[in-house]
Amino acid sequence: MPDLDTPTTVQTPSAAAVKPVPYRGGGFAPRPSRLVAPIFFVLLFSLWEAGSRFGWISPIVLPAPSEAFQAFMDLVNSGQLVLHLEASLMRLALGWVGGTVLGLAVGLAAGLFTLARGGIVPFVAAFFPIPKIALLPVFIIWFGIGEESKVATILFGTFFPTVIAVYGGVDNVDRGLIRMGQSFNLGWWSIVRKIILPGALPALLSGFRISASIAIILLVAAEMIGAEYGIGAYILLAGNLMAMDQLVAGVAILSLLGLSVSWLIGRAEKIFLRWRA
Amino acid sequence: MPDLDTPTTVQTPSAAAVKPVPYRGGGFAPRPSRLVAPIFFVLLFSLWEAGSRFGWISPIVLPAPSEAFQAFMDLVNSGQLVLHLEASLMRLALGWVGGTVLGLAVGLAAGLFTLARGGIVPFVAAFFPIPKIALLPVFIIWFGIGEESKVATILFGTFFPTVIAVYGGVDNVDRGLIRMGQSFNLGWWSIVRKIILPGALPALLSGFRISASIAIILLVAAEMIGAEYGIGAYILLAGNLMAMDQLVAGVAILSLLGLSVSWLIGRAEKIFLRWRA
Amino acid sequence: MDLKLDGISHAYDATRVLNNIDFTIKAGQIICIIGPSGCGKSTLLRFIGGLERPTEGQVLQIGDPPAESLNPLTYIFQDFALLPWRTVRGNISLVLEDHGIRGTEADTIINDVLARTKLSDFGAALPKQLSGGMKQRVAIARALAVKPACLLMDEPLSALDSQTRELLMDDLVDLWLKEKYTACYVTHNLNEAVRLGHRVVVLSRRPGQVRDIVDIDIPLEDRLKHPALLQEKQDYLWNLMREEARAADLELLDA
Amino acid sequence: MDLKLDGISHAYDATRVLNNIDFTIKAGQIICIIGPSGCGKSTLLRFIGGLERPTEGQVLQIGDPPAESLNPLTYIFQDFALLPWRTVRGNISLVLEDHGIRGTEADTIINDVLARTKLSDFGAALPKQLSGGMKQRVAIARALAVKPACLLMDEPLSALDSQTRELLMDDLVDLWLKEKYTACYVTHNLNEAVRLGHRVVVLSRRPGQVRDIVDIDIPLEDRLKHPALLQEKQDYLWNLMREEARAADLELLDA
Amino acid sequence: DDKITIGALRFTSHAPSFIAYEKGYFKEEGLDVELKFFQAAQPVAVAIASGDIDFGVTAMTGGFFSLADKGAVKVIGGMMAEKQGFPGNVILASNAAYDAGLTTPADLKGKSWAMTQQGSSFHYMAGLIAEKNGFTTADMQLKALQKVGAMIGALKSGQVDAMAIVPHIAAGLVKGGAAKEIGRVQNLGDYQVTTIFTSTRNTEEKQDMVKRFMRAYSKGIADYLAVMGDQKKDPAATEAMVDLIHKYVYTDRPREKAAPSIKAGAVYLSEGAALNTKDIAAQLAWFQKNNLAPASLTLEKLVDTNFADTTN
Ligand SMILES: Nc1ncnc2c1ncn2[C@@H]1O[C@H](COP(=O)(O)OP(=O)(O)OP(=O)(O)O)[C@@H](O)[C@H]1O
Ligand SMILES: Nc1ncnc2c1ncn2[C@@H]1O[C@H](COP(=O)(O)OP(=O)(O)OP(=O)(O)O)[C@@H](O)[C@H]1O
Ligand SMILES: [Mg+2]
Ligand SMILES: [Mg+2]
Repeated sequence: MPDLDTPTTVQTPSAAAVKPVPYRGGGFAPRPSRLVAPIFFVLLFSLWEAGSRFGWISPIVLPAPSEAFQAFMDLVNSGQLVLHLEASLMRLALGWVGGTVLGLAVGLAAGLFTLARGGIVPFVAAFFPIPKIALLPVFIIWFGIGEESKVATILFGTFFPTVIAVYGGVDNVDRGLIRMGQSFNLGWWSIVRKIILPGALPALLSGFRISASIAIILLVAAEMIGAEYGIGAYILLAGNLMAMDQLVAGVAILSLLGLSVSWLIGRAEKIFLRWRA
Repeated sequence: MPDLDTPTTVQTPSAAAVKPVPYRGGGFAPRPSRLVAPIFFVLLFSLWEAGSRFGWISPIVLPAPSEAFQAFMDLVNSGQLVLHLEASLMRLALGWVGGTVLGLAVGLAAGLFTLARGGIVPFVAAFFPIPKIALLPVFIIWFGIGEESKVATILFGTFFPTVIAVYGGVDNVDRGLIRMGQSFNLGWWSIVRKIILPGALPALLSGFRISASIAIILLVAAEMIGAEYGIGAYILLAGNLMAMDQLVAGVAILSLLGLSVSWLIGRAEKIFLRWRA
Repeated sequence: MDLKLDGISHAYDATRVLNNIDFTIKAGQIICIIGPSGCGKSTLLRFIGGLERPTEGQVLQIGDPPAESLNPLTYIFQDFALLPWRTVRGNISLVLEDHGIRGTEADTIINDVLARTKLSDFGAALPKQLSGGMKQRVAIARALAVKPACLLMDEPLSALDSQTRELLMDDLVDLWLKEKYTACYVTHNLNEAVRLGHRVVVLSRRPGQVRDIVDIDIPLEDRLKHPALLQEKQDYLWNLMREEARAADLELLDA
Repeated sequence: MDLKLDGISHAYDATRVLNNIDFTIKAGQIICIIGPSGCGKSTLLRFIGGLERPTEGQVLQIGDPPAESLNPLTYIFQDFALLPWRTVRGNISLVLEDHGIRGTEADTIINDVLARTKLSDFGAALPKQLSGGMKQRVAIARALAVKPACLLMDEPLSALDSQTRELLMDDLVDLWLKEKYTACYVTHNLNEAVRLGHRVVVLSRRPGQVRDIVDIDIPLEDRLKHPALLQEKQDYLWNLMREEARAADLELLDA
Repeated sequence: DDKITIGALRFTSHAPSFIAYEKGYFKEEGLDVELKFFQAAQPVAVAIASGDIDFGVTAMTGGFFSLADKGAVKVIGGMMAEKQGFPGNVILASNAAYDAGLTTPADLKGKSWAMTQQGSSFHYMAGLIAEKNGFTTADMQLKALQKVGAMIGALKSGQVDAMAIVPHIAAGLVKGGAAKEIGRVQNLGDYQVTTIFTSTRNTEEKQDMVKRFMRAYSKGIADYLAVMGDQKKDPAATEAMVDLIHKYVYTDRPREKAAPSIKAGAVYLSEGAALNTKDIAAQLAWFQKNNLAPASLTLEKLVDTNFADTTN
């Protein structure tokens, strides 16, 4: 450091080297580009198609995308797609709504009462990680081979993550806001309704995102049990018949279903969480 | 409000009503109690056992916990447990480590480079929600029926959530710290190594927690493919034979496995994230 | 209504936080509580408002609050504590709804407090659209809506930048000149204390004890006209606290 | 080494943030930049340190930085920017490692800067164990370790409570008296500006323009002895800014 | 020696593999055999397609046809067949359905039928029943339940009306009163239930090896038929063979508990691994008609008749 007693400069600007300060910022900010993704997917599919056409990829290993698309169009044209979708969406809706309503109630209890939390949290921790396919035989016995067991599989799958999301969300509501409510003598139920629930809404919505994906993932497992129609049943049949084109088409339908649900929840977030900074 | 011109009180304390200020705080802070959980579980199991003993719960619907425990002890005494665990743990370890290493590399790329992010993020979004059981036939064809396909199932299952956790973690590293690094002329690789990776560690560890649960959940699916030994295979066989006691024992083993892994990661968090406030 | 703190002591588990605090908040007065970081100021304010209970001693209400007061002891928080999902009007109506005040009755009150805090144009804005100073003004409006007998303010200005703080301090003084509200004002900013307080209670570091109670006799409206006198009071307070502040700063937290 | 800001203007997308800023930072001087919230002070400081590039104009280095300076333009940030996973020593060694300084050489430097910032006893502490004031002292020690030719400080005290701020201001003055460092100090606290600045650059609200440049001729060490003079300067600055601050405060953000 | 891998299931019907292995018939032909065990039949065909194993025995399923169509596998001989007088698949009705009048296979029209998966042999058996009795599977409610265990559970609890199952399991169910026998698959006509198959590459590039395999395997079949086909003829030999089979089947049960099941499960196996090509053609046609097999698959593509006799 310059060792001066008074704050003046030693060098006259004219005599000294003048150069801009070196730039050292930028980077470390990758952005989801609108261009890269389409190009990437087009490239991927072209390579895949070419690979199949030229025989680099054996049809046993992977069907050409065009074949999978053909299988999909067959499904559309035969009118089967509607039947499959109808069956699956009904199961998804019933199971997800059921699991969500129960999960909300139980999660809220765990978020508000010490006693409930003590029972619920370890229970959920123990049951959440159990693979639902392992329980299929149990579900068959409990709920039979009709719609009930399929809905139950999805309900079970969505219940636990919803409970976790709800009590996590309640825990994360700013205690300052709750204290504010108390300081204005708001009633208990007012605090829950006007402060805790809206405050937990962001966590709830992202919980819904997760539970919806889980529900879709469980569709295949659920439709293992005596389902005639359903996207999961269609995929299972394709797997049985080693019909890779149909398998890929079915998986693509599930994937699209997942993306649509995720988009819907994104819209809901935009609308209901407008207030977020 | 008292309409006074000078700050003095109108009332003499002796004449006025004296009472403590009303209490209106407390509540809204449920705690995981050390007492409730054990009591709850003991109660649950006793009721269940009693229900089975007295015939309220049919053994077809649910075995008594004691029977499930007996099945577990049979497994231990026959020495089969070790074989099953050995097989499953090997698959879990290989699949999880493979998926994690790949996921780290790909996720880091997505977290650092715009081009990589553009390709990886939509790819992951499209593939993550695909149920792995739907892909089992594909895996068998790609990787055969040996250990490879089982490991691949788990690897696939852990890869995608790891990617998401890693690039999410990198995104959430305080940009202020990165800017600080740049302002001190730290090299690109130094910033990645000394700022971004440690900063993303909390997110990585909670990603590991998720990917480990997924790996355990996928064990059953993975061992659907011609596995002789393995907890998943044991459960599948029990389901096949409708041996509910063995089924419950197997599911309990998975649950314990999940809890152990979660505990391990909790320890790792305690050790590696000591620095967190 | 006066408030009397009667031998208040408190400990969280093994940590003694407050030690035998005694003082009175007289109606129409602003009492400032100052003290170094972590000495228990916020805790004390929570006791005064009945949000928490001290292990020893009690806070007494002497006299009844005015009948029209909906919420005699009303807080204004450092972080504003506005519901981000409600508009400015919605945030104020929140504290009226539970008293059954809705519709035009509520509108009248809301319009009145918005006018008094110069917020009339911002009724429909969401908190995220407001600067920090505006948010705190909304919190003040909300507090006024329930006609408090005593305002309890926990560092209401310390989340604001110093220019906004200056502006809001003027507003608080103006408001007091008009309404003569009672207040207990916690801060560690000595300048705020000498600008706003009729009486300043100085706490020691943890466990907080009353070190001194300083009366400032200059009328609020005249304080800016006597910068030297104020500076003198401020320096007196700073000398009382300097070493404590330094020591508090050097303490290792949960080492 | 002096720094010259040469006709700097900047816009983020459609928002003009800075408008034709010109001034010089002379070696050995502390320049304070003040202005209302959002007027572009932080942006300007990023340009000076080369972390971002303005759309127009440039920042020039006049003369070479001293040879021993490892990082001529060194920041001290409002939020301290310490790596929470490194100890105090580790945080300082971080900025030396990339210059190949390790082992005893590094230890010597670290011990020296810790001593100068009165932190010698805290080398092994983690940031989470330190109070805000201590953390900022660590950030200052880290900055000193690379022997900067100019310190760039972005509201270094505004995250601290006012008592700690007072203490740290004293420390910064003491340090300047010993080392005569060059600094560009951004703040919106006018009191800090008149206590620390040899020269105060006043910016208007967004888009930031230079409204005035005020020299304060009282030597730093004597400033507390002339409270009236300081108050006068501060009042002058406050009068320059009052209306702007009020207007900035009233602005609705991304309505 | 040629190293080969055989995919096997731990079923009594796979006994010839174990016999030929244990008695050294493969060794005699210069084949160094490794047995690889599977939990289900379907993956055996896939494993041949993926090159994991060389030979397998399974039922004709939709997946198998699909792999054959892609040129991955070829049928080279016959194995288990339904033949009058031998134990074979039994058609069971649930007690409730039986009481309600489901007493013969002809009554199955409009009833529900449990099977593992669509395109499985259980599915085909439903097709056989339907065709024989003048209706189609569309007139039945087919319930794919993935696992035999689930099928049994569903039948026991009356959630499905009927199913078909291997004889020794059927015997247990009927004896325990859990279900009623209403017919046998063998009474519906010829049915080549399982076949021996290998990869197309083996049939083209290693014909000699395949031939040697078939010779050894046929010996195993012959031994099995000789002893288990008429178990009363030579009880000592029967017990010895049960011992041999028990090394591989029902290993988790003690011998005395396993023996009855092994004996009861002695189904008919085609002598000399002869293949009923006519029935194979019929099966293929049925699968194709029901969209369970690719239309482009022909019998030539499916079967290589160079390695075993064909009947019919
Ligand atoms: N709920 C609590 N449980 C345990 N300890 C607490 C709790 N609340 C506060 N403390 C501790 O009590 C002491 C006093 O806290 P308090 O917040 O009242 O101090 P303060 O004077 O308001 O400090 P500051 O100036 O930082 O706002 C601190 O040491 C704090 O860590
Ligand atoms: N990276 C960015 N992209 C877009 N706009 C930005 C960016 N950084 C800052 N701005 C905008 O530029 C303006 C100036 O920001 P800046 O942070 O420089 O102001 P400031 O004077 O430091 O404010 P404060 O006093 O609040 O710290 C603000 O309106 C801000 O919203
Ligand atoms: Mg406080
Ligand atoms: Mg700034």
